[in-house]
Amino acid sequence: MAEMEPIDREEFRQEARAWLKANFPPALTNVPGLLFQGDAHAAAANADYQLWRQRMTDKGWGVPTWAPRYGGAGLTEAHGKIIGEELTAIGGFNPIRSYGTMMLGPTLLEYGDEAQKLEHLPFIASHERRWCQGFSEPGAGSDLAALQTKCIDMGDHWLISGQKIWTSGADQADWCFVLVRTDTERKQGGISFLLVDMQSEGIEARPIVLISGSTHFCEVFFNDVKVPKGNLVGEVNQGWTIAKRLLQFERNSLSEVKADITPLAPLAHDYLGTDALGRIDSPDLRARMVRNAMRHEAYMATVRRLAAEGKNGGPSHGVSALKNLWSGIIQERAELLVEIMGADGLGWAGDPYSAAEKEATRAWLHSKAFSIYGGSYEVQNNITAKRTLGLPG
Amino acid sequence: MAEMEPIDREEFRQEARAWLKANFPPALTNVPGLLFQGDAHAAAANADYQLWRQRMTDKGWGVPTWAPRYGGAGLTEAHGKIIGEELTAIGGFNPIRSYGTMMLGPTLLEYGDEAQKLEHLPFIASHERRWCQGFSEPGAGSDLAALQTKCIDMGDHWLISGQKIWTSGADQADWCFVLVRTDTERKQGGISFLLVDMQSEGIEARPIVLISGSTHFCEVFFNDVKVPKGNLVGEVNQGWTIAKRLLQFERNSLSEVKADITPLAPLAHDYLGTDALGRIDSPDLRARMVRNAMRHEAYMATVRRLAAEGKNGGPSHGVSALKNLWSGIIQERAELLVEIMGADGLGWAGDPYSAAEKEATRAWLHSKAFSIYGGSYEVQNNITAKRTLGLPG
Amino acid sequence: MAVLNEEQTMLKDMASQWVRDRLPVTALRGLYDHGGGGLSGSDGYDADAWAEMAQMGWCGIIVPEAHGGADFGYLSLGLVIEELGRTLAASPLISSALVAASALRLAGTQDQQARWLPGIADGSLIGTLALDEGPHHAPERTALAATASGDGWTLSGTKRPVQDGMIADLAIVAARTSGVAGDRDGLTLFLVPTDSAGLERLALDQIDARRPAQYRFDSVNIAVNDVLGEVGKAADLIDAIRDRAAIGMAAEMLGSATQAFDITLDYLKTRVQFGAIIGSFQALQHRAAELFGELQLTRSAVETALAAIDADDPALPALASLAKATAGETLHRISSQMVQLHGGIGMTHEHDAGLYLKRARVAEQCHGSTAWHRERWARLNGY
Amino acid sequence: MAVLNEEQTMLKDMASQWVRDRLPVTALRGLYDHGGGGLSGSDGYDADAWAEMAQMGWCGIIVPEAHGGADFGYLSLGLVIEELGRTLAASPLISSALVAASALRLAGTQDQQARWLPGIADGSLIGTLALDEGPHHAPERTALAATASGDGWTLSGTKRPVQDGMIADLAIVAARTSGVAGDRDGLTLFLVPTDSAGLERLALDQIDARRPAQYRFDSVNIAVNDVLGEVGKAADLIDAIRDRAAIGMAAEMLGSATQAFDITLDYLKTRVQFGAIIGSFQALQHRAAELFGELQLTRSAVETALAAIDADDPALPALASLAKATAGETLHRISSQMVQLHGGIGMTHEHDAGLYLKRARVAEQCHGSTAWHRERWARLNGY
Repeated sequence: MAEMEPIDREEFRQEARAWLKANFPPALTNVPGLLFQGDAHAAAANADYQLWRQRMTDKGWGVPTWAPRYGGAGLTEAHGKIIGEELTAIGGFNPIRSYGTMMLGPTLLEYGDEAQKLEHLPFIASHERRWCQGFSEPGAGSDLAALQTKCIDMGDHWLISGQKIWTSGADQADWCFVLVRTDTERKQGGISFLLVDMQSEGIEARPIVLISGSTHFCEVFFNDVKVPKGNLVGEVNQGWTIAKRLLQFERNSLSEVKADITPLAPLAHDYLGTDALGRIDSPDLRARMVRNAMRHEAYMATVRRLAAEGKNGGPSHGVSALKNLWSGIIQERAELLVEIMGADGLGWAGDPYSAAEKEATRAWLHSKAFSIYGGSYEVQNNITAKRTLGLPG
Repeated sequence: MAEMEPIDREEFRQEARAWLKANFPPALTNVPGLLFQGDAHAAAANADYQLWRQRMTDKGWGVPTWAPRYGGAGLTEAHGKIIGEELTAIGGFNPIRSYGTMMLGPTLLEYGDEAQKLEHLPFIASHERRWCQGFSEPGAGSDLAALQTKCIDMGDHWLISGQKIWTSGADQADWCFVLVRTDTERKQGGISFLLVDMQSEGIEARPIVLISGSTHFCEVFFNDVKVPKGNLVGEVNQGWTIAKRLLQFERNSLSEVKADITPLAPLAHDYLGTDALGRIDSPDLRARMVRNAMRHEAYMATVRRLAAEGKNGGPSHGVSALKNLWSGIIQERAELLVEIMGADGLGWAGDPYSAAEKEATRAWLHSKAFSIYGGSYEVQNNITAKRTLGLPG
Repeated sequence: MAVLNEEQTMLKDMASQWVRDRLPVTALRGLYDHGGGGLSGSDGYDADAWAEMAQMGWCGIIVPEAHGGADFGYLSLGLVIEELGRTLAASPLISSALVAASALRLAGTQDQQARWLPGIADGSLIGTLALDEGPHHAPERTALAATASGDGWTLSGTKRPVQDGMIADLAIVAARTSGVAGDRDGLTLFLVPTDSAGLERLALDQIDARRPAQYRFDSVNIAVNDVLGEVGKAADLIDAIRDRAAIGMAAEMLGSATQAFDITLDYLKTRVQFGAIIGSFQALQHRAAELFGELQLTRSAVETALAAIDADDPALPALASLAKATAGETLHRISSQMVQLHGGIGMTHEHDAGLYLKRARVAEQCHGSTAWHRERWARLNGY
Repeated sequence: MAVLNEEQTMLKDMASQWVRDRLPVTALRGLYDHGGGGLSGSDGYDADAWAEMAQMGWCGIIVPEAHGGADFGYLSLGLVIEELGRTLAASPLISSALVAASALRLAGTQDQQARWLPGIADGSLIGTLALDEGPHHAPERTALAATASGDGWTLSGTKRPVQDGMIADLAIVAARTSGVAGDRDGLTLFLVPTDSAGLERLALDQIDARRPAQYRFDSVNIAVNDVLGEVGKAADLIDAIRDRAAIGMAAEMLGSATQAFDITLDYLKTRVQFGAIIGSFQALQHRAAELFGELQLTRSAVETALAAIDADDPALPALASLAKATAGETLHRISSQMVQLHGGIGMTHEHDAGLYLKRARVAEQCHGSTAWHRERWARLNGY
């Protein structure tokens, strides 16, 4: 894809700025988009959000680089980046962003047939269909390829049975992309990739209560669920290859997550006081805060560096190492925040704890998942050792 | 072995105190015994040491629990402990203590025949024969059983050829206990344990210069060295069992090593200054010092606890875990000491650096070996995981 | 394990058995709402189980025989607390039988001891310490005001969190009789029945399903006889009580850490991934080996500190901080690794890992945090 | 790697090649006595190699073109320094071409620049900074006294360690013209030829085989024109020079850490124990993976700081401390693991691991230790 000329870039920026200013509902300014992305009820109930979603759908700017026949605007990545920057500048968010746009969409574009693309992409581009990911199983966590969900070819349809777990938002999803076993003789080579309508008979999604109280993840049970033959993506037994590609899109989207860099220092002065030398009055905790904050800065510099290198065609390996740095730094930060709050960081509910305190407590509990999901800390280290460093075994 | 009655204990303590007072040369008070243990020249040149060695030899108190025919005093361990305590109380040391008393002696007592015991133990008990340990080889470090030193049965003698490494004091030793390969088909099961006179033809010991400047360790080359048949300890191919037992004695003697607990705080105030709140004026370094000092205290408490439990027949597993705690804590402490000294902790030689500074610098460099010798950090963790914790594989 | 005498061994075995039968982790789960917080309306403990504990004499372990106790020492009480910690058993044993009893033993007059200790010893009365006022332990910053009034005192101000505060009958309250927040001089302890007029209690819904409380004192009148120790000179006494409390909490954490480690080790020995028992992966083996080493240090620090109370060791303050900080760090690491090594299932409220994690953070914070005790140890040792 | 332009890529490649050919680790070994210390009588560098470096223009990379340099920026100089760090190449490049040149660029008058910079740029003259007086970096504690005398100044006192002090021709000396040790006010920088009467130099035998020096000033007379910057107001200037020095040292450490990691990784791929290549053991794989992650952070911190000098970024002070502290900790870990993972052979003077370990500790200490820069970063960020 050709780079934009600087002059075109500036012109498009002006155009984007004007359109966004005219169309983004001011009531949504600085409202976190994740709220609607993760909660279908909140999305349905909010008229501003619905208006904004519709406008972006019509404009095709939720997925600006997709072709217009798939609901996109047919623009370059450079255009997309400018739209994103201008959106951020006005405290806005992309109302179309979803598992569908970040993971399934790019995967279908690569592996789907034209019928599948036309059937699904426009509804992803309008955020009218919510997707969930049926990968992990109780016996297949880090070792994803050990999955056992059965899929039998019944001639005119597929019949699937089994249990998935850690399926985000399955209770609210319209469709699910599922990894199933079509060959029990081969491990990776016996997996296929199916698109399943969550309204199909025989599917039950049960929310899991996490230690943070969140019920975002579900168990999904498939009991002799019939799936049309045309819902197979790619070839039979090609599912592992497709899934690996999809997980790459997931990792890329994770590494885009802006690490929260609100400095903890002012909060620490409030909660812990200041000593005669102007320091946070808890030397041991302060030393750990400083260390974490410095690592956080170096991490942010690393994200910027790798982005710049990637743009210049330089090396872009080391995503696994990056994920482990990120999870470690963010988890420690979440713990430090709770530790700064002391006894006030230990509340679950009720007025005696401020909203910020309760949010910090739950965020800390939630952060424990960062080194588990999307490839555990241990699996990422294995990948770094073998793929990036070339160690044997 | 029966416990001593308290009344006997007190009586013996008085007796020991009186004899030591009368016989320990005052000039040796607080002189580190390791000086003579590690350096034959220093030992030979010091008349006080020689006098002290002779008196302890005659008394049999260098190895108090050994039978008198082997040069000991035939006492119980309780007596031995009292002698040790009284010796410490007057700033004295055991002039007989050596690799011979700590490792080979106990091993011969268990596995040697009577002729071997009578031939060697009295000379160990008088510290007239220095022993060294020929175990490791360049290709057999952590994986000791991979050793390749050849040993061929020539009918009336053994013929050995090969190379040993990390042999402490080999250039000063009179004898060496050596692990040799008598069967190339089996790994552990093809190893034998030989006693070798270092004066034998075909032996060359070359000191290795360590990063700390120490030349205590040697490479030892065996070129068709003839060894009498009677110098085999135990059975042919039983060497691995004997060696494991000997290494247990080594580990026990290591865990006896008193960890230096001179507090670093006063020194740190001198080198780094004190802030307005009376704290060592380097918050990050101070936090690490405190953490290390606390771990050190907890470690010392652990040594005392395990000793008390052992005496009461309680569990005594976990030596490998203890070794790793010890090496980690002592290495960090050695680094902290150098860090406290700042630029003055970076000198190698010359008057601009004090003797204490130069000693600290070399001790830090030397400490790097603690997690390598006597079973590396990694090997100890493997042992803890498998033997103590029962993890598989 | 410390070297125990026969009675101590019996006590420990009994506690171990009883806790597993009567207050396993599922009992704690009963105090949780299904969504993960404390059950609404719960008292944060099981009153029937508490009665059984009292029946077994655990509430009187450190109480002198003259006041209905066994005078059996802190090491013995620590053994029981450690066992309770294994299953995260929720009870006011530390607050009452250790902390309140210690306060009365250390500074109570004959009359005060005679009035309160028998009830503590037989479990019919629950005592607690009302010391902290802010999110961080800082006794010298006590601001709750005690003003002389008639021949007694009037207390006004707020305490929070008060451990087991909703079920306590007696609160030992630190107040300021002179000076300003920040002074060590001017602190006084008061024995305050929690049904005193003007004392309002509010339950705190905490992540560990316990129910600490916020106490609001609105001109609560205290008789002159209810001063514990000397007026205005309580700072050292508070330190002595808090040190015992911290050591008790460390004993609980030792039990929790040991059990969390054991559960995790079992999981490592059974869970299969990539065709192998995950405990055969060397990276996990080494992690387990290192945690085992930390547990060794923790046990030594805790048992040494408990024995130091019994021996009236002058090194007690430093040993208390060593025990609390070491246990805090170890439990922090092990409870975090318990979640990590269990993977996704460890993130669910249904699994016990989260319960260990949550209690761990509360215990780390209670009676002086890990950071607080590290700094105290540093000061005591001239750093 | 930062994104480089064509000239920078060429410079880096050239430096990489030259260093490997001309100053491999064996060259450093030549400066060591066989027993492990610095070779007696050595200057701590290779004068011929230095001449070649000068020939290639490296000494003038940040010197303005008007004074014989290339004015090619700190990022470019950092690339060369990083390559030198890979083989532990001993040279006064940081002291002279970075530190002294920076001082003159930042505060030199036209005359001062014209007098000193051309020599620095062509390598015929070696400059250095004489700042520290005690074992720890603490500019505000400077005590070396400068007293006004006639129309100049007289210096008396001691500096130690002065990096490359035995071979330096020009020392930029921090002295106190007023106030007392501890004050930021009252510091002044002087340009002092090292052959000045009254200046006595003593070589220090350091573990890294370099030769820093102790300078003893016994009434050394300085002309009024040799004051660098403003009299009594040098504190900020000293910070600015030291920040550049620290970033240069961090670039060297990045190179050393990268190479130490590469050497160790190679060893992991070849050494066999227990019938397997040791790099196949998962515990070592994970350790390598974690060290690789730390290297990533370090590279980012160093390159960001170098670019910040060139961009005159107001965040430079914090970025300098971030780079120095991050590089310090990473090199500390990697050099220690280099010894550990090589096992016994890594403990011998014959192997290179010890050379990396020793240089690492010197570099960590130089121009503000890791601990010093952490605290500075903390203060700058309000902790």
